[in-house]
Amino acid sequence: MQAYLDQLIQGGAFAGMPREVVYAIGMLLAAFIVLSAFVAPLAGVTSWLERRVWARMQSRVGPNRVGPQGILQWLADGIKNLLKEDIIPTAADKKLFSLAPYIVFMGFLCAFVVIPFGGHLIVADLNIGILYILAVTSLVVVGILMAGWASNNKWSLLGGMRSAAQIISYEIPAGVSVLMIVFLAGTLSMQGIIKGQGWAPWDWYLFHNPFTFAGFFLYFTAALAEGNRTPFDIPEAESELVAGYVTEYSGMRFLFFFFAEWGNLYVIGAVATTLFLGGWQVPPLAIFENSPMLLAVAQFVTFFLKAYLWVFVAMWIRATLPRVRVDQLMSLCWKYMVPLSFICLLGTVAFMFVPADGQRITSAAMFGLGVAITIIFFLRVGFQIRQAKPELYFKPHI
Amino acid sequence: MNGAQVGFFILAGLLIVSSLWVVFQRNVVHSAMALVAALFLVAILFLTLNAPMVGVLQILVYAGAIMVLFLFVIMFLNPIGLEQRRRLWWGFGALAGLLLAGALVPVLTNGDAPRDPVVATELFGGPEELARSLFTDFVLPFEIASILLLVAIVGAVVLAKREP
Amino acid sequence: MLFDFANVLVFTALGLGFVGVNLLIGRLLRPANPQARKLSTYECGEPSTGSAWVNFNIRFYLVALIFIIFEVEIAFIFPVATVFRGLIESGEGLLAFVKIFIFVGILFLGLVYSWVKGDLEWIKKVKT
Amino acid sequence: MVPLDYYLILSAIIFAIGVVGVLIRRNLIIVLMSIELMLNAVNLTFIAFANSLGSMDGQVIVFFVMAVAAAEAVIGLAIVISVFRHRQSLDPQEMQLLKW
Amino acid sequence: MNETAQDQDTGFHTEDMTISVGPQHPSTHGVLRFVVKTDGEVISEAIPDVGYLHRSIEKIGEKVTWHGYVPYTDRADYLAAMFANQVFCMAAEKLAGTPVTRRGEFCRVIACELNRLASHLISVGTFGQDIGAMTPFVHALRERETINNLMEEICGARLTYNYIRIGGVGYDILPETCTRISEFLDHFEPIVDEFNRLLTGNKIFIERLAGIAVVSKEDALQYNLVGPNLRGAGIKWDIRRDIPYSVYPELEFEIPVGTGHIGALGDSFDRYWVRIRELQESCKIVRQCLKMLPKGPAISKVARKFKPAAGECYVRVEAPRGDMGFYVISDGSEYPYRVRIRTGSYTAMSIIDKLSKGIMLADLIVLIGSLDVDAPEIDR
Repeated sequence: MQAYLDQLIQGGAFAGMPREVVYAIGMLLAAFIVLSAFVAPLAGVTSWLERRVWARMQSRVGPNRVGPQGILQWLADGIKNLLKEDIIPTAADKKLFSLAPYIVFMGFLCAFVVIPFGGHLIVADLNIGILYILAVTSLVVVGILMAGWASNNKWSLLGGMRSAAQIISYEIPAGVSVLMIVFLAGTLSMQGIIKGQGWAPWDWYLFHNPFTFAGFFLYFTAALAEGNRTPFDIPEAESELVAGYVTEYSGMRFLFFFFAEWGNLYVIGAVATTLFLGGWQVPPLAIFENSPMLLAVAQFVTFFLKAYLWVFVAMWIRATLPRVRVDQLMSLCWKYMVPLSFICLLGTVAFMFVPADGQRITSAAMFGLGVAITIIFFLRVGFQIRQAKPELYFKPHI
Repeated sequence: MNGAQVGFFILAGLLIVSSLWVVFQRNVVHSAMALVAALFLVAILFLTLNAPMVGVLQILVYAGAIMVLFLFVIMFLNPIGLEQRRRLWWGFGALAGLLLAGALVPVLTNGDAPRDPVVATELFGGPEELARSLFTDFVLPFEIASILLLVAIVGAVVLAKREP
Repeated sequence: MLFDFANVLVFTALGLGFVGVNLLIGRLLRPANPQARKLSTYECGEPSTGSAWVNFNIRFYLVALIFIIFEVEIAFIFPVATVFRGLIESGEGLLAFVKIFIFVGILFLGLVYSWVKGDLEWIKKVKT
Repeated sequence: MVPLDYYLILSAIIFAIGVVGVLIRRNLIIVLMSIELMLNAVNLTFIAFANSLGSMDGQVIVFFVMAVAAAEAVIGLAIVISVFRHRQSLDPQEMQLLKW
Repeated sequence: MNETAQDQDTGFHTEDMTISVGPQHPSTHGVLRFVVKTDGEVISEAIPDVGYLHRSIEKIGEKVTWHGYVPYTDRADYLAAMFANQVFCMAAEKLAGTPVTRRGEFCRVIACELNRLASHLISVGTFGQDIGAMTPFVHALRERETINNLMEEICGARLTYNYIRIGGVGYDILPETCTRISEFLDHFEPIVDEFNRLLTGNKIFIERLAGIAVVSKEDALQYNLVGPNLRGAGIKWDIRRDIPYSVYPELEFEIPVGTGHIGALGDSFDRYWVRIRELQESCKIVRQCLKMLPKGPAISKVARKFKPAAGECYVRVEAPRGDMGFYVISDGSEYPYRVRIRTGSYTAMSIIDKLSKGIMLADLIVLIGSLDVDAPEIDR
């Protein structure tokens, strides 16, 4: 982006303006576009889509009134929450109570600085990109703990504690899985990691070796836990803790927590795509050669679809699984995932000594395995769908 | 005074205010939150000093990990309202602080480091440079650090052992 | 590089500003009708018994202690990871691998220790 | 460019604030937090010097300081809990016994 | 030093937190309250506090006629209204010596077992939801909706039926309704398998249930658990079989008991599993009844001014939540002299405190769900 702005300045587009001002305006504009044209609609549509997908899986209809197929439901929800009375309990610590949504939202939004949208579409390709994502997402813990404690409500406190314990614990397997890829890529920059892979699935780090293959699932599981998603949604387990750390929140403040949660789903998908699934890499077709615009669109679509696939998977998981208990959650992390992730890390590092030919054969074999697993999975899903009986009287329309 | 200096003074002012909050807040949780803010600001200062890697690790390790532990322990012990304040101590402390600051400033600013920074290369402060240093000059401390951390775990486990 | 990080600052500011502006707009639009009942703490419809700010038994604070150590460990390995490929190419890979292995191995002992000591159990098995 | 001295003066001030915190507060947790503040002031000095000397050593040292700070926080807080367990107090003045 | 030594014995005590779970809590199954003392998340005490849903159903019985009281019994446990209808009518019939027509008996059994299906579906569905599985809940309610449609066809009501009357049933079951019921059973039996695939076989679900809140055989008897809770503890006791009433002796069905094949005998999973298998058994019973349904009137002639002879009786049936008993005293007048209802959920409340010691807050929810307590039935 800096290069582009420099070009404009050189071209005399902003005559008489100091360079810093141009930069600041450019950055603000970029951030604003990302927030209002991508993040906000994305989080909103994700919330709607989750309800729709969920409803279909449960043979219900789901929100379908506002806009075509109810796609504008999120706007209606937003306006509703905007008009809701903002209640801060008298017993609460008012300062921290009102500060918490800011921190949670800020931590979530900052991740979008380094999330690539395409080959050149990225706000800032930091040379420490992936580490930066780990750092800002860890800030969310502080916000959640703050919300839980400041509410002065027992359910909130329990929820905040659970959430903090869970997020910090799962940060280890997530961090180590990321580390695996950093070893392979030799860079922390998001674009650098993507460039280290190819468009073809067998060039993805996912299929690089058995350890990264396992690492992907470790990462995805840990990310679900960090995002407080089912089956790890114990911090806001509505059947146990009423609403967990957001029990006392209402209106807009409440909304921001969930804004962050739904938006965070995309961050999970995007990071997984960047690290393991080849990011925005598209096949080097002839039509892309002479049309950079088309290339950018293709890259954007590729990346978005790959990332959103995992958002969908997260929804699917949420509709399917019950939730685990706190101690089960913690022992899953510390007794299984942490040791496993370290084994995978050392395995990946050791694998780097394998000569290039061997690596290529392994990738091909892993790709075959991945295809086989996918086929088996879909056969299984098909079996379940065929077994599922149609409704007798009750037919959900649409 | 140019833009960079204005930025620095804003950051420095915020940092001093939040540091004062850490020390003078009555509520421990507020203190901890002020410390989070202070650490965050220090991380930003690191960035302005061409140390992005250290800055991000500062957030990751300090704000994301150490402060969470602090918050846990605060909520564990709930020490609100436990503390007794003594006015005498306050006067003494403030005096000591002023004296120390007065003594430190000349010592620090009298060093013979070049006042104008060496122009940094593109890679300076990046992970690669850091790793090169870590693997060449600081191998032994690197390994010893792991032993230090191991000792810390063992110590914590031993200390926390006597749970009811 | 500073330009890149300035973006982060802008995002931070925008994030804070977005929340702030929305809350401000909300303040103008939403009703404000506080009542003592409404502002009381929610405890499933009963008047709450005491404050939530008690000495809360966080059983996993030990887990938090261990977490910090591992977080620092990860922080140490991250820079190393970026140069590892180069080290392999220059033939120093094995030595570096051994160094990393020792580093990770020593810390792993810590996890094993606390595991053996039973500190990874959330609750000691309750007899039923 | 911001001169080196500015950073050094800033870190001196922060360090002094940390020292004041250690001296006047009668709450072990805040004392520990003040120590973290002091460590950060030192880190800032290191980074500032590293920048002006053009050497990575300062940054690497900060790395180790972080490791030490983490270890310090872990052990320090474990001790705080241990003390609280026996004395129901966080006042450092209560810590007069070498053994109990 | 003495003082510190003493400290060492007691160790570091965190304060117990007193939390009120309910009345407005998502998973207390109605307005039910538990005053829970927790140490962190581990419960040290959970005292049930009942009475939020008290509607004086027993007292009302003294003020309305015998016929007029039947609709009120619906409300005693609105998830299983048919059973309260039946047990009250049985009591009245026993006091007055009124015969019940044979077709009426079969209609009663069909309606009751369909109601049992509906009630158990709610029970296992909400149980899944308590543990965080939303989809099984909606699937269960979807099936229950079909049962409600059938009920509507049978008696015109979906929840509070007022179907069983003194001397028989209010409306005969029409032949086309019979076809629809058997169609539904054809559809429903595989659904149970699907439900098992979706929820029962789930590893997380099993982990959450197995070995939690184990009720020993002795405790089950001591604390007077009834119904699936008792059978879950491995005791084969079912009023339908052991104190037979209506036409149950003519029907063939199994009585599922807890086996402890996952976790311990009498744990939450066993109680849940008994309910699931009772779904299948109820299907079997309804099928048999549909086949055996005799011709004839659905209700015998009963005087409009129903005045049973003075006397008292205690009648019990096997409701979805176990032994439901009505103790009715008649003084020979148009109104019952005294009605007393004994329900399974109320007795189950007593064991909650014992079972909840040392389990976690999340397990308390499992415990409440697995006992299938139902606030209207507790408070009446």
